[in-house]
Amino acid sequence: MTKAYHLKLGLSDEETLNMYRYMVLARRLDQRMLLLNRAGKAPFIVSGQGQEATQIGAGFALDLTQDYIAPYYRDLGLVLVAGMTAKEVMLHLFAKAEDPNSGGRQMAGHYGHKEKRIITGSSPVATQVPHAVGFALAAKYQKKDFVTLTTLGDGSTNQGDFHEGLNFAGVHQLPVITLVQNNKIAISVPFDKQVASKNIAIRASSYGMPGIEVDGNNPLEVYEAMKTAHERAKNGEGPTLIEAVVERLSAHSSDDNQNQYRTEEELAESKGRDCNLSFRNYLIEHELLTEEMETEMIKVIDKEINEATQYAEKAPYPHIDTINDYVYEM
Amino acid sequence: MTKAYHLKLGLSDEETLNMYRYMVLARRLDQRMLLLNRAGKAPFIVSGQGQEATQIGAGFALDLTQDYIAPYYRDLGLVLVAGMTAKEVMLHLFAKAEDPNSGGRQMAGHYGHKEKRIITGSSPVATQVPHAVGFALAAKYQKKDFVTLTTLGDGSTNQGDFHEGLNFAGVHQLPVITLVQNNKIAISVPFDKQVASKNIAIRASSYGMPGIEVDGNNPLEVYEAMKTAHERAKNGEGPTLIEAVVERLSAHSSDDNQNQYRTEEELAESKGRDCNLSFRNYLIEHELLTEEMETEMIKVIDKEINEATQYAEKAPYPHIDTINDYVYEM
Amino acid sequence: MSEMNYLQAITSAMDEELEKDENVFVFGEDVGAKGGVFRATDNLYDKYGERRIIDAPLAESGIVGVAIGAAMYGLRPIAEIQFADFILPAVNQIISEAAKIRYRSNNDWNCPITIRAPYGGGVNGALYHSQSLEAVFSNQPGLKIVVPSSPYDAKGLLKASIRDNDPVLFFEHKRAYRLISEEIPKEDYIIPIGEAMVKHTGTDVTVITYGLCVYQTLQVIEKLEKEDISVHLLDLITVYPLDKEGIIQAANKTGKVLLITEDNLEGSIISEVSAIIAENCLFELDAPIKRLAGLDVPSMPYAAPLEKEFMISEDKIEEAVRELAEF
Amino acid sequence: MSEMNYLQAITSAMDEELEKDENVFVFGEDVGAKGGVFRATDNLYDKYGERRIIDAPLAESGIVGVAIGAAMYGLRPIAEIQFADFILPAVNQIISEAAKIRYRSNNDWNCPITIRAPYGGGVNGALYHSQSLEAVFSNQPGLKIVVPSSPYDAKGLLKASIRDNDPVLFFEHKRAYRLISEEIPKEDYIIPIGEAMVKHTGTDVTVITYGLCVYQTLQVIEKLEKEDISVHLLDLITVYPLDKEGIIQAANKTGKVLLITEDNLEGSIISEVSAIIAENCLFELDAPIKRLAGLDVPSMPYAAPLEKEFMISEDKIEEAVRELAEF
Ligand SMILES: Cc1ncc(C[n+]2csc(CCOP(=O)(O)OP(=O)(O)O)c2C)c(N)n1
Ligand SMILES: Cc1ncc(C[n+]2csc(CCOP(=O)(O)OP(=O)(O)O)c2C)c(N)n1
Ligand SMILES: [Mg+2]
Ligand SMILES: [Mg+2]
Repeated sequence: MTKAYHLKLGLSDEETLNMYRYMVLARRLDQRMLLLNRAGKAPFIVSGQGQEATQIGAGFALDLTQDYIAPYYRDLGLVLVAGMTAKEVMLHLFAKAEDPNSGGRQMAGHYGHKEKRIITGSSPVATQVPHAVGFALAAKYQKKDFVTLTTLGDGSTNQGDFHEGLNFAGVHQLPVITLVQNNKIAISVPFDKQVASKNIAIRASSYGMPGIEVDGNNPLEVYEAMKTAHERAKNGEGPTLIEAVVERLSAHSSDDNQNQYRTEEELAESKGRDCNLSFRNYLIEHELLTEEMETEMIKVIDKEINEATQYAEKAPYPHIDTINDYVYEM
Repeated sequence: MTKAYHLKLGLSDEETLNMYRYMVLARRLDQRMLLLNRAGKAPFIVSGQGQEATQIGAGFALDLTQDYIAPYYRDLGLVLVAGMTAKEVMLHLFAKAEDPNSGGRQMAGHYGHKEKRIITGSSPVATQVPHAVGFALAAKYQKKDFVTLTTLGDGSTNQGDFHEGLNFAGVHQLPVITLVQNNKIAISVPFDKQVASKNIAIRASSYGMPGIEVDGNNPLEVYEAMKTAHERAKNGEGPTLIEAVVERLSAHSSDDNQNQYRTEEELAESKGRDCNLSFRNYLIEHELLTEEMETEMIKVIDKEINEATQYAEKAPYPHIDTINDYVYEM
Repeated sequence: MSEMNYLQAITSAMDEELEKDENVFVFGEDVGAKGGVFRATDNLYDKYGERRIIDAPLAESGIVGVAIGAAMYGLRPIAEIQFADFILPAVNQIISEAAKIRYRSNNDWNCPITIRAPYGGGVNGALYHSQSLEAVFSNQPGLKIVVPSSPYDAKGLLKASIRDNDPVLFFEHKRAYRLISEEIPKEDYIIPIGEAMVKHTGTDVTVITYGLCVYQTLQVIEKLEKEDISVHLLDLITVYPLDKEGIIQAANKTGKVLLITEDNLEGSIISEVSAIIAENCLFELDAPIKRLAGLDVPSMPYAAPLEKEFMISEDKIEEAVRELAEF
Repeated sequence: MSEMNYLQAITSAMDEELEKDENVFVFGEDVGAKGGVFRATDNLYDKYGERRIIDAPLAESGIVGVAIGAAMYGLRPIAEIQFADFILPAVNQIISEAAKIRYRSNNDWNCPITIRAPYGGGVNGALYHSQSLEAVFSNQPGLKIVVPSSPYDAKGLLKASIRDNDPVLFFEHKRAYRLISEEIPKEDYIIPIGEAMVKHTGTDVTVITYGLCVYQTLQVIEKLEKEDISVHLLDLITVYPLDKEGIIQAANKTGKVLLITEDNLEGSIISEVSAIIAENCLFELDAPIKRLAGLDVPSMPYAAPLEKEFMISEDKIEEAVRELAEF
């Protein structure tokens, strides 16, 4: 029998199982947030369902003691790996004072946490790409060997900031990894009406860096590509563009209804490629996971989510007297 | 003896000679404008010396009865082919009321002439790229078969507007040709500090269109690539990106001193690749041009330039009472 | 006549102009099959097809730039920016290009583009889905900026914008979309750009404002009338360039002026309104020119109590009017 | 002390801050070997090398965006925009990002970036090398906008900007670069951001302005003093957010206020100044608040007579002061 893929990559059984645990946590947290939204308790959520494998595979390839990430709004899985807790996510969802991302100032999905080296993000897409490149410039400037990872969607690669940021990274061969989560749609606009190139990876050739397309439904494939890119970055060999082809299992956001623009077949097909299911099968096949283990895992996760929800729901909003704080340094 | 290149391309001897006549006109007009600047008669000029072959080769491939061009500031050669006269250029240089480009409102090199289908341009680089794409969209929308040509410099391909414009052209397969005049420098910043890709043509792969690199010192090579692109555009086969590698024989503009950042060797090498000289040799070699013919040609051209200069110098400035005109439709 | 809300009025203006003029087309993110994230282009894709209702790639500078090109050629693009907050990547195309095309070419070229953008707060939109962005563009001759306050106005103004031969930024208040309804005539009509409109005549206090704040002020007026506080209300409608004459007349009418905007105070549209009054009506004024505006913080936070704290409300307007009336 | 022009003062401020703080670096188009198109970074490349004086690709949004990233990390970038006119492609990074980073992260992150940009006309720059762009940004809490009027101020303010822990837009008037010289102390000094400065005390008329217009007004003051017209001159220095107290005091000083900007009139910085005065000083005013500004055309044309017609001049200032004095 050939060696299992994860072992070939140098991932222990335990680490691999831990990947899955994060995927389940991200999925169930996301589902809970959607429920809370439907129950009228949270005005907005933007879901990452179907993109967990990519986000968590990528996160596992980082050196979390020093690397920086500039995530995008679907990156629940990634920020969890980076150290954000379910409680912090829920505090953010409910816009409570204790929310470490924004103190209740930003909509759900707008991450930022300096202590965990999560760079604060905004809503206009792709602005984080030059920021990540700026962090990479700082690494080179200060001769440090941390790596910066930024992520964005396929549609967002059409923004000028993607082009300008990556060109700079290429000219200066900076230690930055750009991970495009290609779910083949941007709100309602499908890939072929959105992106003129045959895929996203090929855009790397405009920037003098390798461009790698991977199956984003497989966290191990993403991990592998990320590890290579991470090595390159650390060794001063410059930036990498990775395209992970993923599924968007839910609507664009809680404000969207994807039946307006996607057929039932398309949605069913997408569901058939659910990364959590396929990775679960992999783990079972390789005897890393049993039904009992999973039941236990889910129990622990749900407890965490329940506690997080309860805590965050009860937590106070920021006081209105704080509204003028921190426009400038105080 | 094999057939001469221009004949293979279907260009008659006369047309080929006419190309050269435009190259000489553009060169001598440019030189005169520089002299006028040095003499304190014109505050600013941006020179196109070294890029005539590309501009004129490109212009000859157009259908001037219907095609549109969105040129950039160095495109003296191109706008001459499009029908602008030396007199009009001089009126523009001196910012006189009769200037058809802007009525004396814009700096030299900011072309625009609706009757001749030259789209009005501005100073911020690359903004004309989406405009040209918009004209191409209009062609498709109205089922007309005109083609739109836009040009820009190598450095300017780093702007977001280049990326966003070309992506749209690629998605909709629009009849637009983007001609990058790569003189391997942007003011003082050399290509390798400016552009991360190995050349400009490869950037076409980001936009689902062919990217062609040609020797921009040879007007026939540019003509050939342009003709192919023009055919494709007319046949509904979509956009093309052409990179013409050219020389910038003069400083960036009359405000610049290139000795600050270019070595003497570099400048001498560049001079050695003067397109007007090499094309002259080609014509002499193929017995299309004699010294006498050239002397006569220059005489006629210089007369035109002299008359244009005299006329434009004497022409009145726009009246100050017109300063508020045409902010909006009147 | 038929009852329409602000959003339907906008859709029907586009529908009628698309019907009337083959050169009109709609261009923006998700405007096609989805009908726009606010459904402003609902059904237009089915009716006019993908040639005329064009889903754009996610690239605002490209959207505006391509639309400018098409407009220079002679088409009449209606470009939709999904949220006004996302107009910022297109600022260069709007200010350097659209605004200056006629002037720089000495009238040789022009740019008949309409850019629609949903703006404003009170919709749980937080920092990046709530902003008022009109002030960013209100120092740019060559542009016109229109902000309708009612369905009737929205329809007539959008039609006027589409037919205008110069670029128009058309800001639509998101909260107004479904909040405000009224009867709209079936016949074609336009409302001229550039003219402020008196929306209520009164004698004690003049309120000058635009957008959703007009609606909010009208509610307050109704209430205060019962107490014999009489308010004169001017709706600016076109916030750039401003209707100077209309402003001067309205200010002189009562001598007590309250200016309102949902935008941050400093550097907002109402600053210019105040300057016009201070230049022209000084000796008619009985009280300092009062301004009521959003807070000078980057934009309204997400947390409900903070959003409320930021937003203009009927209570805040009422209090400000009373203060002036008693001055 | 040594005599320096405005440009040299700026170069020397950067030089000293580069020397003092290893985290300071310069980033922009042609700032390296060429030393900048205006030579503001002259010799810095030779002195500090390509690690700290970085030639950027031609992409303003990228320049500002990359600098923002480096600033969030903890470096102190000085980004140069070659001409203020070309800051427009970077508006999204400046307004959506730099201005909002501290607020949106509830003080977790901050963005100590300085963006230098040469602005202003009277240099044969035509529409796209002459503009005053400060008003585009003067409605954005989180930003600071500084416009120095003299070499001494320029040096002290640029140093303060570089050391500031929030984003600062630093607009330098191109015509001032070589026009204005003065003695500059050898010692390190800074001038605080946010405070307007009285540049001349007087009793008849208050002039409030900034940038090159301060210099022009000083020339006029000298002339008018001989005729016993006494002018009080306030230099705004920080045009956003404005020094309200300083403005109110200066307006009250004489009760006759002339506001000057080289920018287009409508929606300019002086509109806000006027609104502040109209809100706070109404009963101290002896004359309407007068504004002198560039014309409301897209920008100044190239043809010399038209550029002159657009520009603020000493003659225009003198006439306006006289009118007010006689009011
Ligand atoms: C500059 C800008 N324009 C528009 C939007 C509105 N918007 C939010 S997400 C989105 C689609 C993004 O698609 P993609 O990049 O493919 O990412 P996905 O959501 O599919 O993960 C749009 C248009 C925005 N946030 N920013
Ligand atoms: C947006 C913008 N930024 C900066 C400038 C100033 N500028 C004018 S030309 C130029 C260099 C252009 O280089 P390239 O595109 O290679 O064209 P070339 O001049 O070499 O033909 C620069 C930086 C500008 N015009 N527009
Ligand atoms: Mg997508
Ligand atoms: Mg070049």
